[in-house]
Amino acid sequence: MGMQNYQGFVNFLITLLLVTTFLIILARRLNSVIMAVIIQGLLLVALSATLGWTTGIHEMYIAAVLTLVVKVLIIPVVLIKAVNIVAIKREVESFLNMKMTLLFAVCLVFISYLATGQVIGKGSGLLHGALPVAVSLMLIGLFLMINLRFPIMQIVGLFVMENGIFLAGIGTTIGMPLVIELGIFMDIMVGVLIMGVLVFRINQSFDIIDRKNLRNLRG
Amino acid sequence: MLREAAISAYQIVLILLLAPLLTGIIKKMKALFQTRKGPNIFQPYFDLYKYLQKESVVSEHTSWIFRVTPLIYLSSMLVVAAIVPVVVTDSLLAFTGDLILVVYLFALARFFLALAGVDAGSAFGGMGSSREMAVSAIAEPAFMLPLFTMAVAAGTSNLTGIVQSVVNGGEGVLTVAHLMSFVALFVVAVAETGRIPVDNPDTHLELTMIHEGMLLEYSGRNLALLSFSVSIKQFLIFTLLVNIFFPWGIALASAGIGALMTGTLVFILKLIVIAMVMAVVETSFAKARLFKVPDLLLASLLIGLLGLVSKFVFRG
Amino acid sequence: MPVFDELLLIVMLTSLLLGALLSYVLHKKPRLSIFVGFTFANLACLAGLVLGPAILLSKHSLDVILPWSVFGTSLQFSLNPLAAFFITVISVLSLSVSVFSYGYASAYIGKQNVGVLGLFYNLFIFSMLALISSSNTFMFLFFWEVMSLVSYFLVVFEHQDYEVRRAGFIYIVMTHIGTAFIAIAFFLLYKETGSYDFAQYSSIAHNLSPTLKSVIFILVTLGFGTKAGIVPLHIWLPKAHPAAPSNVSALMSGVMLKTAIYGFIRIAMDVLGVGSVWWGVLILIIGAVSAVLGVMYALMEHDIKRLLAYHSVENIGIILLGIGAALVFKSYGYNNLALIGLTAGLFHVLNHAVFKGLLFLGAGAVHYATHTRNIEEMGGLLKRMPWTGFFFLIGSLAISGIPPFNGFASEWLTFQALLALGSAKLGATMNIIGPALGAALALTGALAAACFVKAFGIMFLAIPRSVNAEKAKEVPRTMLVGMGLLALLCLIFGVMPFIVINLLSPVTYSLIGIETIPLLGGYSWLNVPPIVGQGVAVIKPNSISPPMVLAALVLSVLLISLFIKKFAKFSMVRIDETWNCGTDLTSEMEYSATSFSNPIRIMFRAIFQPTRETKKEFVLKPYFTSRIKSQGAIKPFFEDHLYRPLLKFFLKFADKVTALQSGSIHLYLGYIFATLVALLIFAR
Amino acid sequence: MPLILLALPLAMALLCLMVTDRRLLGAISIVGLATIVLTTVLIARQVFTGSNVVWGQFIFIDALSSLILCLVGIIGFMVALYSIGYLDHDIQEGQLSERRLKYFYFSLYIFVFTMFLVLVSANLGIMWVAVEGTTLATALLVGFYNKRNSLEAAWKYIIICTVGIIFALFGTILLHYAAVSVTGESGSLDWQTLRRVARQLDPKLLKLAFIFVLVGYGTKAGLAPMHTWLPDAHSQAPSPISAMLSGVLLNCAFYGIIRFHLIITEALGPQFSSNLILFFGVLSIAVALPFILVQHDIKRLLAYSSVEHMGIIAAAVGLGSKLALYGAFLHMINHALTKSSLFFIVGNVCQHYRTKRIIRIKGLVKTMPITGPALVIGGLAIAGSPPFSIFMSEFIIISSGFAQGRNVVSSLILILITLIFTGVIYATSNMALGTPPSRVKVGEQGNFAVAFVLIPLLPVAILGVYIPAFIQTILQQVTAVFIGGNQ
Repeated sequence: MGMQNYQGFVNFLITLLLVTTFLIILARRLNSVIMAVIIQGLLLVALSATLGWTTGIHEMYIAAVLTLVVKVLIIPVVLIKAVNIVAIKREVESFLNMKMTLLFAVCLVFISYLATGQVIGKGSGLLHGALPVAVSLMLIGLFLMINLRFPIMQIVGLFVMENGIFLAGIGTTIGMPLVIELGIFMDIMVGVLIMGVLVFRINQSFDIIDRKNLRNLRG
Repeated sequence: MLREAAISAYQIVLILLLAPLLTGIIKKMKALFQTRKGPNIFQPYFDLYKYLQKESVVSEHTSWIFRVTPLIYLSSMLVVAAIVPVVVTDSLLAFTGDLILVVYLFALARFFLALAGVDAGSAFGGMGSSREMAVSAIAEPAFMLPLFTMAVAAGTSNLTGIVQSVVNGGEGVLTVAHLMSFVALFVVAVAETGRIPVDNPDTHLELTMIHEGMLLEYSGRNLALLSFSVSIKQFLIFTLLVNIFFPWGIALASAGIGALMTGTLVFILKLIVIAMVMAVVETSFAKARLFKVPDLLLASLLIGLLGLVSKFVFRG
Repeated sequence: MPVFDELLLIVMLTSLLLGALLSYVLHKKPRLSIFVGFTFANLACLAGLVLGPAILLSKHSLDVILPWSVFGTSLQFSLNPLAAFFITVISVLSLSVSVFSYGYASAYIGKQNVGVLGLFYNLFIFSMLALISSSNTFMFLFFWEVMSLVSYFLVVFEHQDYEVRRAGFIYIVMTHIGTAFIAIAFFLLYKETGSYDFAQYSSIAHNLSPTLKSVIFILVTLGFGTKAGIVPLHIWLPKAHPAAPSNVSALMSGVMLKTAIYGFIRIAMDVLGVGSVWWGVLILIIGAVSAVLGVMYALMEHDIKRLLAYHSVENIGIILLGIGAALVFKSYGYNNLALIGLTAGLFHVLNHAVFKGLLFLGAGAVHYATHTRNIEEMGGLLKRMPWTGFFFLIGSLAISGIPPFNGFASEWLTFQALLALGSAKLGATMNIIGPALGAALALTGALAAACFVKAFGIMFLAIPRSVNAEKAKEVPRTMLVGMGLLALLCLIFGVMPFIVINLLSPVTYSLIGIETIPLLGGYSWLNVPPIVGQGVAVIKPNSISPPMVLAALVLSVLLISLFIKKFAKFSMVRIDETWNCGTDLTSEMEYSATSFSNPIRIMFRAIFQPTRETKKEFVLKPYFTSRIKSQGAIKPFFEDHLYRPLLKFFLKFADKVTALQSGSIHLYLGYIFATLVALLIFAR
Repeated sequence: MPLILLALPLAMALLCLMVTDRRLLGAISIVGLATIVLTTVLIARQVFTGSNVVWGQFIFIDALSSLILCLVGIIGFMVALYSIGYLDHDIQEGQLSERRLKYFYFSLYIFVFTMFLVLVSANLGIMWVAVEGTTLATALLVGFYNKRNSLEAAWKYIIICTVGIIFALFGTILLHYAAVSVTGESGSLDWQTLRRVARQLDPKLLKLAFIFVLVGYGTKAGLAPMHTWLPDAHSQAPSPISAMLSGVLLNCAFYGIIRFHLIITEALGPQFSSNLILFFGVLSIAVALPFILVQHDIKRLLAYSSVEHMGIIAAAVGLGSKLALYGAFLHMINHALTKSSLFFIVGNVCQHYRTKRIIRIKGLVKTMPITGPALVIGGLAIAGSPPFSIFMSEFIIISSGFAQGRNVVSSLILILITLIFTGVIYATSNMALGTPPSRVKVGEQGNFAVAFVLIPLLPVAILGVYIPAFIQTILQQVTAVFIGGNQ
């Protein structure tokens, strides 16, 4: 229907998602990371709302609301609480330096385009932009988890990956069936809660050095 | 049948009679080479008689092994004597035994003698046994390899068969292989009979002796039996050496009295030659150190192996 | 008759299982447990002793199919002549050992759980018998592994000792790796035929490609060779045998190693049919190396059971010499000559079982009486344990290949097989290898004799070297009966080898299509067919007549005794001290086992690489030495140069790899990441 | 019926939350799981005697799922029984407070529920949700002791598994995308429908989807090199939970891979996914080897052995012939039984000796007259020696490999298994034999603990020499699932 008209806007939103991901990479303070996470959540809300508007599928609105609740409200709140309780130093610590991190992230984006290039045929419309970005988000999310030190940052990485999935889901097929969508949201929510609990407990029983690395179990 | 039995019995009696004499002859020759007068060549007979007249003293620590050893030693020598062809190609027990049996009967005798050496508990006996078993361990393959070469040529390990095959001028007679095998066996014969440079039969010195150490505790009739057996063993080994490699002149199984007599004569001549060679060797070499002996035997083994190889590779 | 045979087989197997079960159940009452356990074992062995020869004499195989199946393969026992022969061997030895065990096991009461011993002992015999009777590869592997396991438990029976545990571990590892090779060989056969049945295999031999055949041959050589203890795969053997209780060592050495020979013959001669010449040559070389090195290492041992264990390596080598010769002849198509080698090998299988069993039982008896296995602490036992000593002497003579005992008979045949290699028309290489290996066998025999002069002389003769040896007493009667039985067999098989040759007739017929009897002579003879080799007309066939030799020996002994009686002046002997240069003889002055083997250690120093350490304790100055302590050892060549580096490499490698699991979650996520990226790049 | 299956564990979970009394909790859990076992058996009976169980749009149970259902039920039941004694002991030792007991049972039931959901759902999306659910349900169980190491393990467990599972979700989405144009919205994730229409789907997309799913579920199934969470989680969780994780959870995750594998095979032919699965299978066996050889911690050793055995199952599924599949699922049964019993045994041992370090445990046959020998038997069984059942299944798998002519791979598997055998035997024999340390007293951990050491070993021993007809039928039907694509 009106899909074509909004293509440009959607593509813009998708590009912004990628940009926010780079923001997360570049942020050096925990608070700004969380801000970027919130922005990314908001972008997803906007994206699903737009798609709902253009396609006329009402389920997309439900997805938008759920995203708003889970990704913009609950998870950031948990994260902020966790940061407040746990982190003494508010800086982000990574294994690689900034330049290398950026280089890697760019490479990952490149690989994503390469990997998805073959499957996207001509005239795939929305997908054309969404799938590579989704894969990029996932890979970069994972890369963040590998690269950043604090347990909390791993939750952030996971969150970025989730966003990638979400993008892939709505980008490729305008959403999964509703039941599944609900299930996924619940899983994410419970998952983050449990992680929060664990972070809290780890904080209680480990000192700062150990907390960074968590390397007692080996071999 | 009866005739064959008689001929074989003649051979055995010949061995029993001539064995001490051979020892005497070698001693005499050695003495002559060393420009000594030397003992009577019948001295070994006198010795044996003397031993028989003496009381036998046995150590309190010994077991029955010590007492049965002389019996077993002598009887295994007797069985070998019945197998080896001496003046006739055939012998009493030729049908039941072959060169492998001969070697293993020697081993039987040696096994018991070595045990007897240990039995009294004295260090000399143990040392003798230990050295005897060590030397014989290397001597055994060196002893068997030349014999095998001959056996393979004859297609049988039966001694009569081998001797006859050589007499008949079968393949490989008087070739390089044949001579090399002879040399190899000669070296081993020196070791097996306990002669210089491997052992010194005339001394009881701790540093040099091998064989005599085991006999140290024996006396009287036991010593007589053992000395007798030892000279028989020496005689048999020389017989093997002579008859397998140079059997010409030996009487054939079907031969008459005349051939038998010539056979005997030729055999004795050959023995004397061997005795002479042995005496020359003993006078011109010094007793080797115990741990040089393996080198000697190894050399013999290698010569034997070369003989074997040349037999098949060079057809010579 | 077949019904009767079937019944016997079932009785044999079930009574072992019953024995195992009952002796474990009764472990609270050790005496009863021992009695019940070993009685059932004896029962089974008696059944086997009837069954084996019955099948061999009837010349028909026996097939028993039980109503039981797992994934398509039925539980089928099938006894062909070869299997029947091995059943006989196992039964003969197990019978004597089980009789021996009545007395021997009672020594464990109060120390170890004899119920467990009975359990595993019975299962051990069971697994060997079942393995031999298996009709398909699945069952074979199954029982093979059960046998390894059960014997492992027997090895670690006295597991409180660290050395025992270590020995057991090395044993189970080696044997398990060997099994892997066997399994691969079996799977390859399965792939070719789609069947696990041995019966199906024998017809496919000519369809296999030569390469595949050779691969399978190599695999079974390695696999069965590990179990049989060929050099250099033997290292478990001298460790495991001493660790086990002596009755078990007797079985392990006497018959368990033979199951490997059985498997090897089964595959290499029965299934694979005619092979390349180099197969036989390989086996010959392995045999010679094992024989010579086995006996050499044995000479350096002063632990009687380790010594005997090394002799197992030696004797397996001798067996393989016979079988290798047979393989060579078979590949040339000279089946009538292959007969000699095969008969020699199989005969030696039986003989080794008998005399090695006897020797291990003897060692067990001595251990029972003196509580030590170190021969340096024995001495003078012949007076204290006359029967044990006598039997041990017979075993020593037999294992040294000395007539008129059984070792000689089979070694003689082996010699003949090797000589036949020399004189048959096989080309120069074979002709040289044959006699040269004959010389190696001669060396082996002579060294074995040296070793047993040492063992018997130091253990049983002269003055006791320790208090334990001085206090030793003759062992209980059951143990003597067990040993006596075997000693008798040593003599019987040595003097009347035709009994065994006769039994082997159907075996050789099934393997190479020729019966033993017409060629290997009639009664009382051990003949070898004349070889028309190098164009020489053979005048005399090779033959010996052991009964005649024995008769001649006995006759000469009688004659000499008569002679002595007649001519010696003193009929009495005087008992006196040993002459010791005028001092009193004490046990410290005796020649020890170490000094006995010293000349050989020095002569073969290139092989042994002996090391020596001397420590001096002195007062004031080195000139006034108060004590000298000297310690010698030989270098375990294969452990130093093969196994230890291999193990080190493995552990080092494993250590390196375990660094991958370093505990860092970042690294772990990295693995996932890398896997994914790699798959994205490569897998599409 | 399937509804009961799902509702029962949920209800029990809630019930457990309301109870604090130790005895009552135990009783409830036994009764609950007994009922659940009964239900699974009834369902399995229905499936194996006649028809697949279908309920509505979302539930479909065929032979494959009901086999694993039964395993979950049976192992779960044994775990419930074993837990009583085990937890009692922990409480007496002061390791746990009685208050927290109910959370244990609550999580256990949720765990069972999520696994059931994985197995019964006809929809790949729901299946995904359920698999993620298993992670969430067990994460807190892994960290149940609240000690540093167990928290670390739980943390790694949840992070790594969640990451993995996200990839699986992405794969699912890709599949959904590929299918939606063919099947329409409703059937796009229904694996039966997908399998039917598989040939019409875009092969490139399918390949991509499978790669993601393999990495994703592979992480959860413990395939190397994504297995890294496994030794940590298995060694730190309470032993009954380790048994559950090792015995059935891995199978459930692998079940996910199989479902995708079936679809992909239908679409692309057997090469692509089979070879990938085979590769990861063999890799897992190979990776487990060095860790088993130089392992210090007995529970970690068992965990790596799980990696190995999942590798074997995967390799067998990858080989894919009828015989191989038969072997694979026989192996699945065998491994579940053997491994859970081993975790019970080791649970007893570790409680008795108060250590998990192999080197400090000695002379078990003396100190624990039943558990000690059981450890030896279990070790031998898991290492694949007869007369135990794993020997049988490994024999079948490897011989099927040879039968296909894949000599090199099969030989490799055989050799790896052989080497692993040495590691396992080294550890178990060192623990079982020898002279026990003097501080350890002689005695078992109570009748309950001992009984459940032995009960799973019994079928292990029996299956080694005899496979009853009904199991053969079951296995044949499971194998048939792989063959009939278009039914």
